[in-house]
Amino acid sequence: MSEPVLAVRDLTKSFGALRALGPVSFALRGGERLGLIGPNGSGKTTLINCLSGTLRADDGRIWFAGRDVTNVLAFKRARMGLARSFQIPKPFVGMTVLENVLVPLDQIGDGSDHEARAMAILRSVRLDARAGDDAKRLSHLELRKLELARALVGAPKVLIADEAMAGLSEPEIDEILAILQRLSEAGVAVIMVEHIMHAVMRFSQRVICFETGQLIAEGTPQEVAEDPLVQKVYFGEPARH
Amino acid sequence: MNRLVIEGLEAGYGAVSVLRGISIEVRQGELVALLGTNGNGKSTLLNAILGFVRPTAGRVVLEWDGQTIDLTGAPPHRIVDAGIALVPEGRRLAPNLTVEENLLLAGSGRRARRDARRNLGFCFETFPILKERRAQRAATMSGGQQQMLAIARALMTSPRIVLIDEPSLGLAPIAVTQVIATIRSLQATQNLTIVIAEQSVVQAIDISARAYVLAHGSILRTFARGDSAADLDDIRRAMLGVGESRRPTEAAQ
Amino acid sequence: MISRRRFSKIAAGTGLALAAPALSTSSLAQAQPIKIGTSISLTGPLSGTKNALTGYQLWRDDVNAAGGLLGRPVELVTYDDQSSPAQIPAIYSKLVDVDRVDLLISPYGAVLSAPVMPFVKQRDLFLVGMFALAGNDTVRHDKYFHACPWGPNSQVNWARGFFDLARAAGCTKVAIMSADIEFAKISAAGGKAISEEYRMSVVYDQSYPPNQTDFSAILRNIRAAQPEAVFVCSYPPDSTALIRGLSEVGIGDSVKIFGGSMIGLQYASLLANIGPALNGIVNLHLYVPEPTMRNPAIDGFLARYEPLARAQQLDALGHYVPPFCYAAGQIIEAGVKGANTLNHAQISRYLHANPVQTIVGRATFNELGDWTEKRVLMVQFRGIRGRDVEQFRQPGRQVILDPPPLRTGELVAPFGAARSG
Amino acid sequence: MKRQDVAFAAGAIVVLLMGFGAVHAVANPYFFFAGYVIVQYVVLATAWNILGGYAGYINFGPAALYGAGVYTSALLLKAFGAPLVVNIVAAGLVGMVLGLMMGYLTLRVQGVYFAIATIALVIMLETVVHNIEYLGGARGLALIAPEPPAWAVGRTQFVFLVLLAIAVMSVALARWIERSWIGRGLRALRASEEAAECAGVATLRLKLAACAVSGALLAVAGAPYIYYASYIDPGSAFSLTLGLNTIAMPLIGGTRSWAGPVIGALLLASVQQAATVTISSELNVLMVGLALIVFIAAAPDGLIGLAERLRRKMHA
Amino acid sequence: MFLEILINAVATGLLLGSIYAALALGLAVTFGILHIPNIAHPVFVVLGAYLAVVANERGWDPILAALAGALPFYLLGALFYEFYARVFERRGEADTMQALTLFFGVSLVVETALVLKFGTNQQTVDVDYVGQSLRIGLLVMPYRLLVPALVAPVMILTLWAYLKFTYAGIAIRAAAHDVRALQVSGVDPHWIKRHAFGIASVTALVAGAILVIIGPVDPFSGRLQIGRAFAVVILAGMGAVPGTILAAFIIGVAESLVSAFLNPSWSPGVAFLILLATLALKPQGLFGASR
Repeated sequence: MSEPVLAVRDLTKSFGALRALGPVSFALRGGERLGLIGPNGSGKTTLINCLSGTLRADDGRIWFAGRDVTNVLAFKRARMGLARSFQIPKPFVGMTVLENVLVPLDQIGDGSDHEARAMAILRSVRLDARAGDDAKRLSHLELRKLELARALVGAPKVLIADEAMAGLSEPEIDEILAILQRLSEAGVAVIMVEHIMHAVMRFSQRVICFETGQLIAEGTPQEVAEDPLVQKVYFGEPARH
Repeated sequence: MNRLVIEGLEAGYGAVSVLRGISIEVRQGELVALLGTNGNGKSTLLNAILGFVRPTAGRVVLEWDGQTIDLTGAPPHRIVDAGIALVPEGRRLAPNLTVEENLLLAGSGRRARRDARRNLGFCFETFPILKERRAQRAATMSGGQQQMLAIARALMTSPRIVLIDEPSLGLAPIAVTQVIATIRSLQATQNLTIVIAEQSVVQAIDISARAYVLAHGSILRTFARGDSAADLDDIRRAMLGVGESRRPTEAAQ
Repeated sequence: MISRRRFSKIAAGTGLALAAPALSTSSLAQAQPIKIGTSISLTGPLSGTKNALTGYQLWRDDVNAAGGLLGRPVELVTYDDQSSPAQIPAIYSKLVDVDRVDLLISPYGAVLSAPVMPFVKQRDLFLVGMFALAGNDTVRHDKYFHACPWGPNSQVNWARGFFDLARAAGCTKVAIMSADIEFAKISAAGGKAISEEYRMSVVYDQSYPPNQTDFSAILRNIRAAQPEAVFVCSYPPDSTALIRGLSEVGIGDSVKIFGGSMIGLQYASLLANIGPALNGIVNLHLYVPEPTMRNPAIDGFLARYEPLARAQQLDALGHYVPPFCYAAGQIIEAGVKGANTLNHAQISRYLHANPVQTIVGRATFNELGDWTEKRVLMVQFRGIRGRDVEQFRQPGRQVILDPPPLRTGELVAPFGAARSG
Repeated sequence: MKRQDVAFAAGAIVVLLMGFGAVHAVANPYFFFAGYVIVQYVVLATAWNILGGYAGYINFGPAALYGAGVYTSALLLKAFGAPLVVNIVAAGLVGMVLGLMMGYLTLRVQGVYFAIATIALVIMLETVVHNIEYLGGARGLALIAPEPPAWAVGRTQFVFLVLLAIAVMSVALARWIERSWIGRGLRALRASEEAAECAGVATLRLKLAACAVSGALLAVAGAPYIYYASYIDPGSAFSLTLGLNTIAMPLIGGTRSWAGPVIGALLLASVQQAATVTISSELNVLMVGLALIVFIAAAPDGLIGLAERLRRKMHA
Repeated sequence: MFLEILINAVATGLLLGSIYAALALGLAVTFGILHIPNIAHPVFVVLGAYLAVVANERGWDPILAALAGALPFYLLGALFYEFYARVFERRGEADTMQALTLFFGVSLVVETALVLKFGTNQQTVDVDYVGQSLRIGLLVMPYRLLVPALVAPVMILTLWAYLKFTYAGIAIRAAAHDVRALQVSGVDPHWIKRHAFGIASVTALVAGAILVIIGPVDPFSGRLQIGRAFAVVILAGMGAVPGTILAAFIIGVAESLVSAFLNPSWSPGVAFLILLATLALKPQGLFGASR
């Protein structure tokens, strides 16, 4: 077992009187494939936003790559290697696909040839043919890939894939899964937040389930799927008859 | 026969296609459930019926009182006026309006206005809590009360068919029971036609005559009351993605 | 070409000019015209002065009918400056460098002429000034001649008439108010200087934004200061609002004389609009139809202006701007004829040495090109009834109190009594 | 990529040389009076577009910064007789500070609110100038600038050349920003601030930088004005029309690249210069108004966007 | 004397405030409720003022003229929205910059049209109550301000009641927050917004009549009011109709006090200072808790 690359302890976040998250604690090991499930409104998105830094948690701590990043701004976390993709793709419209990938590369620039690196990343997700096109002209699958490509340029230690497969067809899902699989093999820890259950269950080594801001189940995919609490969350009270 | 017919409906958001050829039929007085975990297209289907999402293929047709109304691609207010009401996910109340204003607003449609008084009376009778809090702003009500209001609002439009999207979402268990009971009694006493989208398989199947299981934008299978418990279990496992399964696409074919 | 010019020169020089009208139709039409360039505020906040063009045109028609200048016809080249000083440098450069005009007339007022002054100084060009107070005081250009009778050291002196009247009425305390507009600020500064000179104490001195619509607070503050003279430096929009305020909240019994430098009370539309509320106000003007001012030339001018104004929806009275535009033309005419050349230095030398008779009076220029004699009128509105414009064409409604040689009546004071009277 | 840079640099040098040559070859000074106005518009449009076009923050009060530049320069000239170069630098610094203040506003407000706040800034500054006697208040300030250096032929030619140099530098700066990581970052945050932040873009710093650079250049555009007109007044320095034109030009040309504002400025300014002397000014303003409506309705990406669309259509 | 100045300054401020509220009312609907930054609203006010002037020349009272012109102005506003919607419909979400620029363009066109038709001269109306004042002890209130200041609250209360008690009014308020809520209720949001624009435009007409009673109006008078109107709406908290009155009172009294005790020259900055301070410190406004 390697050291945790990302860990949270007693993280909480409220919006007004509504406690959206926590307190919640968990850890992610380097290179691990973690599935994060839960119905809508269970706090998944709030958790991701707190992790990536676009939301400030009310309480609790976050460690990333051995550092306490609780008070580190989002862009710095991104530069440190905490990458995320968005549930609704947010391409930088008005820029070419290549430029989209150059944006994050710029931020961690070390002087080496950015464009070559960007092209290599685009090739790895098979977007290289569209490098010169405006991002707004991409298909949905291509947008999803662009999201991943953008997240990948910083050679991240952790990738949070927020519903990276929503709206895709089965073959397309397979393509995204393959990309994520390769990443994982390259040592990137992946948190897959997903409603497409068969994909999560297939991909994840470990699954955690959220409900009303709390972590209610944790274990292998099989264990979590069989967990009565999870079943209740998804399917309601057991039948009375 | 009065019924809502959906044929080969395809729809999505921009480049994302969500519904892939859905065909269902709802007859007057029925309570039909749409089952499936999030992201499988339940809400999109309801939104497409109501005109929020523009179908790219297929038809939505209302056959009622001898008339056949093609609702495909019509704007939502026209569809509501034709007699289809939606209790949307997240309820979508006007938070700055009072309970009564929310109800009156829904009763302002061309067809509904005639019966607005009576409908309001009926709503207050069915949901006494709403009468009690008629002057309170919708935003300040509890989740369960808001859900009641959202259902009452749908009733204000003098609907022929009510679509209810995840009524149990985000509610405390006691509120869920209450809401489900209300829906059931509405259907039973008012002979209302109801389509309910749920991921809580158990409750939904418990109250509905027929259930369609949606997976990945297609209908995985149809489930009728009286099907075996083993079948039910099967569906649950499939929905959580750990079944022996049968990837949804294969199963659908 | 040369021979024709020489011929004209000889003709003009030998008194053949008398025969010029006869020649005009044939030879004048063929002669190279003399171009006179200026910019006019046809649009923008100063577009109330756009009737300047009519003044220039009437002069041009007259001079051409009389055989032109130096035997050549006169042609006007004008552009719209949109009342914006930022437009001026390019317009005047275009007039001089592209259109190659022979002579220049300034745009209206100090703001618009300020950018022209360094230009004419640098290029050493002749310029007729229009309405700019102290327009030449900074640049001190020796080829500048003012068409308006502000008089020498005009920044201070031009409103002196008001303070002379105030002193004669025994005022010792003065209130000064001004709009945040160049012209108003300059007059207010002048007013302050004269108050000091006359040992009057300034008990109120404030400016207000140009579009002030409610003067009640200001008027109350003035009333609280109990001044005997109120020197007002306003612009058309606020002049109306201020006078309305006078009727509404009053100014107090201490005030003997009110007004001075209110721009707008020369325009027909405003006068008609305000009507009887004008009574008692003492204000500057440059021409009013009082017996001491009238002569056949100006009467004739105004008679020709009137139908044009009606047709073109210009200021119905035309007392304020157009006569001085005509006079500007007359100054050019006198200079060119007198020097018998278009040479700017010679024209200027001639004008410095000789007085010019214009329809608005005899102008003698000092070294800065200002009239040696101040001839700003202070008039008091009397007996205004209703909102008929015609009454402002009649004598006795705008009684001249100053300067003494033109006086047609005495100050009626205090202000309260003058208003009701 | 490299070749384009060389071409651009060559173009810039040619423009400067042509300007310099014209000053000596063209005797008619009107060319430079009119040219000054056009070049000034190029600077304004380019400066505005750095914030408005690249970052998508609409500064509706460019006149505030321009006016601040005009008055800073006039103040230094009046107080110390400072040379133009010093005034330009000082105006740039003042513009930068005001720009940073505006940048602070972007933390609190966005979209319409930001636009309205910038309008407020114009009125505030104008009110302040009205009440400063030393700057002439509402009366305006007439100053005679010192003699220009001999090589510049004349005063107008001199300020024209200075402004031309500023314009070339502004455009080069805008182009560099656009093509560098800064421009990419700005366009990224225009598309989505959240996604940009999560891609490691320091959005706040970039916004502040864009505000500062845009503000500085807008103010610099105003610095030589007193030398040009010899007279300034609050009405012209904080002119609504100038502000409007500044916004209209990039919109007409296209906001996404440096060439858009330049094309828009050259077009609008030349047409207006011509229109001033040919048709009535009312029609002039009417024309700008209609042009705005037509472009918003029919060509939201400006002439450049229109050209691209046509090209794509022809290829397809 | 100090007391007299103070009392009257406050009274004048309240009168002015009431009038500012009338000016801002239409904006409270279009911008505050519908979130459409209609900076052309003040120009519509000026257009209304010109209509009042024309009617007044034929002997009408400006306020009556405004009431008579309500229908054409309603249609004008509705047409204006239709145009706006058509332009931006195709593109989905309206880009703020483009919307603002569009409205700016419209302002220029309307202003210029007024200049071409009426010239730049100031226009005034001739009514009996101008020039008289109501005097109560130390208090002196010109009817020129008093009449508009009384018309304004009547108009605001009418609109408030309309928004409160009618179906359409309720729908307009609902549009402030969630268009989906309208659609689910069977209401056409497009129709409601067009209707709201029509109403806003009628308030502009009445405000124009008021404006020209207070003082002379020229084609550019609207520009002075842009900032003030936005200041009122933002200070009130977007779309809060009763709050509009209070916010306008605050600005009116602040301007009046600055005018009376500091220097009138500073008063144009007051509204903008309040606006900037609101944006910087409490962007949700005084009554904007609901957002």
